[in-house]
Amino acid sequence: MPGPKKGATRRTFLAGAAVVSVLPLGAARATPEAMAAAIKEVVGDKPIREGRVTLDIPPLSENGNAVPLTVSVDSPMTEGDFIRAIHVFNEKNPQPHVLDARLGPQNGKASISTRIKLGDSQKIVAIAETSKGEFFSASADVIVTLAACVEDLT
Amino acid sequence: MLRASLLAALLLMPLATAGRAQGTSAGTPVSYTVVDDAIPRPLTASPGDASRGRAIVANRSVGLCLLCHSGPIPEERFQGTLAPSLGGAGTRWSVAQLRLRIVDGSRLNPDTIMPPYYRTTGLVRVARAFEGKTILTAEQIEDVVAYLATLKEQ
Amino acid sequence: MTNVLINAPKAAKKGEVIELKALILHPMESGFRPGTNGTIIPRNIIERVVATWNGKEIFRMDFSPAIAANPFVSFFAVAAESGKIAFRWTGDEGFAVEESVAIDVA
Amino acid sequence: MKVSRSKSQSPLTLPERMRWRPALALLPVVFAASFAMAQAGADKSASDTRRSGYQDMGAALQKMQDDDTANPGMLYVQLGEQLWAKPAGAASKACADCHSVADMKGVAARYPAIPENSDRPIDLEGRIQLCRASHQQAERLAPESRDLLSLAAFVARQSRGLPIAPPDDARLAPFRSEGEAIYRRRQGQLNLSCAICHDDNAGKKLAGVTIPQAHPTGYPIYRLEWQALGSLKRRLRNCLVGIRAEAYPYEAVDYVALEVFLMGRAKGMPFEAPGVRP
Repeated sequence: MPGPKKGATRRTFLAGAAVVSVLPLGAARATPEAMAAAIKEVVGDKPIREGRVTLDIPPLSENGNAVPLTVSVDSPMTEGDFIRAIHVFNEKNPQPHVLDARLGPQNGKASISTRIKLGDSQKIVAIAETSKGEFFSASADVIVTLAACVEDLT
Repeated sequence: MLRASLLAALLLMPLATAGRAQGTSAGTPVSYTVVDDAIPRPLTASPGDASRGRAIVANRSVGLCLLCHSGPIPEERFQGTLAPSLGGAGTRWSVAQLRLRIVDGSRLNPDTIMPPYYRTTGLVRVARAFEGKTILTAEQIEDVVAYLATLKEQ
Repeated sequence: MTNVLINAPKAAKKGEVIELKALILHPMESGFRPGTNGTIIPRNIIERVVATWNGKEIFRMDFSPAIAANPFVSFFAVAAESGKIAFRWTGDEGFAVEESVAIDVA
Repeated sequence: MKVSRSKSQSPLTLPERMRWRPALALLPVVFAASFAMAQAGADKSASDTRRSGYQDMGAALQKMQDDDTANPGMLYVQLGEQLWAKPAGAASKACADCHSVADMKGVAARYPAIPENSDRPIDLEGRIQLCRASHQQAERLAPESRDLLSLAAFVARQSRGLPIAPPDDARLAPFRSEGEAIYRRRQGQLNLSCAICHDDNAGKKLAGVTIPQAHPTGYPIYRLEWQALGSLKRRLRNCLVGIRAEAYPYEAVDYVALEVFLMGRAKGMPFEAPGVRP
C-alpha cells in the first residue's frame, strides 16, 4: 500500500490481532461502524459513488472458510485513466479491511479474484480508486451456511 | 387399547427402575414412568422455563433441534428439513406426550431418527466425552417441553 | 518442495491482456481461532503478494487474516515483452517465497 | 526459483527443485480432462439416481474443483508429484523407480484392494504405506500427514474421470458386508447410523447443509471446513464425531471395511480426485 495510508491500514490489521489476545472472541467482531471507519481511512472525506464496480460473490456460500470473490471495475486502464486500487471490506469479520490490491495501466483490465473467509452472513463492500482520485463502490449480501457438524478437535 | 398401553407401561417400568439404580449425579437419568404414549410426571420438582427452552432448541450444539427440525425461531437462518416443523407441536401433543417424545422417542417408534435425549443405555460406541451422559439434563428437558407446549400455531 | 502453482500462458501476443493466477500453500492462521487447548493460535498469515514482469512491479495485494487458507489470487496484465513473471509472497514468521514463470511475447 | 524462510522446511536441494520444474509446468496440460467430460463418459443409466456430492454443491465450488489452476487440492498433487520422484527410505528408491505415472491410471478408482500375499484389503493410503515399508524401507507416514495425502492425491489424480471400479475379488465380500453392517449400525449418543442420513434422508437439509449420498468420488478431498486436504477416513471420523460416537483409530480395519462398502456402492460413478467439498 503505497502512500500515507500504508501505515494506517497496517496498524488496523495489527491492532485487531492485539485486541483479540486479551479479550473474549466476541469482543473483536467488526461491525458496520468499524467497516465505515475502515472505509473512511482509505477514502477520507471524498464521496463514494455507486457504479462501475462489479462485485461477484456467491449469494449463498456452503462454507465461510473460502468464499470466492471477483471485483471488476469498468475502466479503459490507459496511462491517463486507470484504476489504482481495489479494496474489499466486510462487516462482521474481526477486521473490516479484507484486502488492498494495487493496479495500473499495465494490467489492461481492472479485475481481481481471490477467496476470503466469512465467519457469518454479512454485507461485503468493494471500493475502487481511480487514477483521478475518485471512488466507486459495489456491495453484496452474502449468506454463509453454518456447518452442521463441527470438526473433531482431538 | 387402554389395556395394551398399560401393559406397555408396565413392561417399560423395569427399565425406568434400572435408571434410578444408577444414581443421581449430573447426567445420570432420574427414573420416570411411561403411561400410554406419554410421561405424565415432570422429571424435575420445579417446572420448566419456556424461554430457557427456546434457547436450548435454538442452540445447534446443545438442543441440536434445528439441525433436523424447522421452528418459529426466525433469527436462526439455517433450519433442517429432516423432521416435521416444531410449529404447532403444542397443539399436536400434550405436555406429557412431548416429554416422552424427547426423552426417548424410540419407545414409540423403534425406527425413529429422533435421538433419545434422556437415555444412556442400549447405545453403541458412545464417544468417551458423552459416555453415561444424556443429551439433555432433566431440567433442560422440562425447559424444552415447556417451550414446545407454547407452540400452538402451525 | 514447491508449494506454489502459477498459471500463466506460455506465450502471448504483444499487447494482449492475459490472466495470471497463483495458488500458494499456506495456513493463513488468522490469530482469532482457539486451538484444541482453548488458547488462541498465534497469527501466521501472508501479508502481501507482489508480481513483477522482468523485475517491474505489475500488481500487489495486501492480505488481511480474512484471506482464505492456501491463498488464491488472479489478475490481468498486458503482455509487453518476453521474459519472466515472478510472484513473491511475504508474511509472518519471516515467510518469503518467490516463484516465476517464463513467457514468450511476440 | 528462490525459497527463503526463517524456519526453513524444504528438504529438497536447489538442483532437485530445478529438475522437477518442467514436469510441474506440464501438470495442468497433462490433467486437463474436466469433470464435465468425466460425467459424460461415465457409464450411468437413466435410472441411476446416485449423485456425487459435487452435484449438490453450488456453481462456485464446482468451478473451484473443475479448474486445476484454482483447485487447492492441486497444490498437494504437485507436492505428491515431487515426492513420487524423490528417493526415500533405506533402499533409497523413489516410487518412480518402480512405477510409471501412466501405470497409476485407474489405480485409485479400484482401491481398497487385497495386496499380494495378503488376505485383507488395504486402501490407497495403506498401499502407499506398504510400498514404503516393503520396497523403500522407509518409515510409515503419519495418518493425514501432508506427504501421505499428497502422494495419495497425486496417484488419485491419475484416475480422474474414470469410473470407480472395485476389483472383482470374492475375498472382498466379507469385508464389504462388514462395512455395510457398520454403515447401517446405529452409533453414538445421538443413536444414528450412516444410512439414516445418507440413504434415508439424502438431499434433505441438515441445518442449512444438503445431506449428500456419501459416495466417495473425490478422495482425498480439499474440504473448505478443514482448509486442507483430507482422506476419506478423516471424513468418516467427522461424521462419527457428529453423532457423538467414539471415532475408530486411524489404523482401524473398520474404516477399510467401510471404504470397501462405499466404493462398491459408488461403482461406475466417475472419480473426481482431488475433489473440493464444503
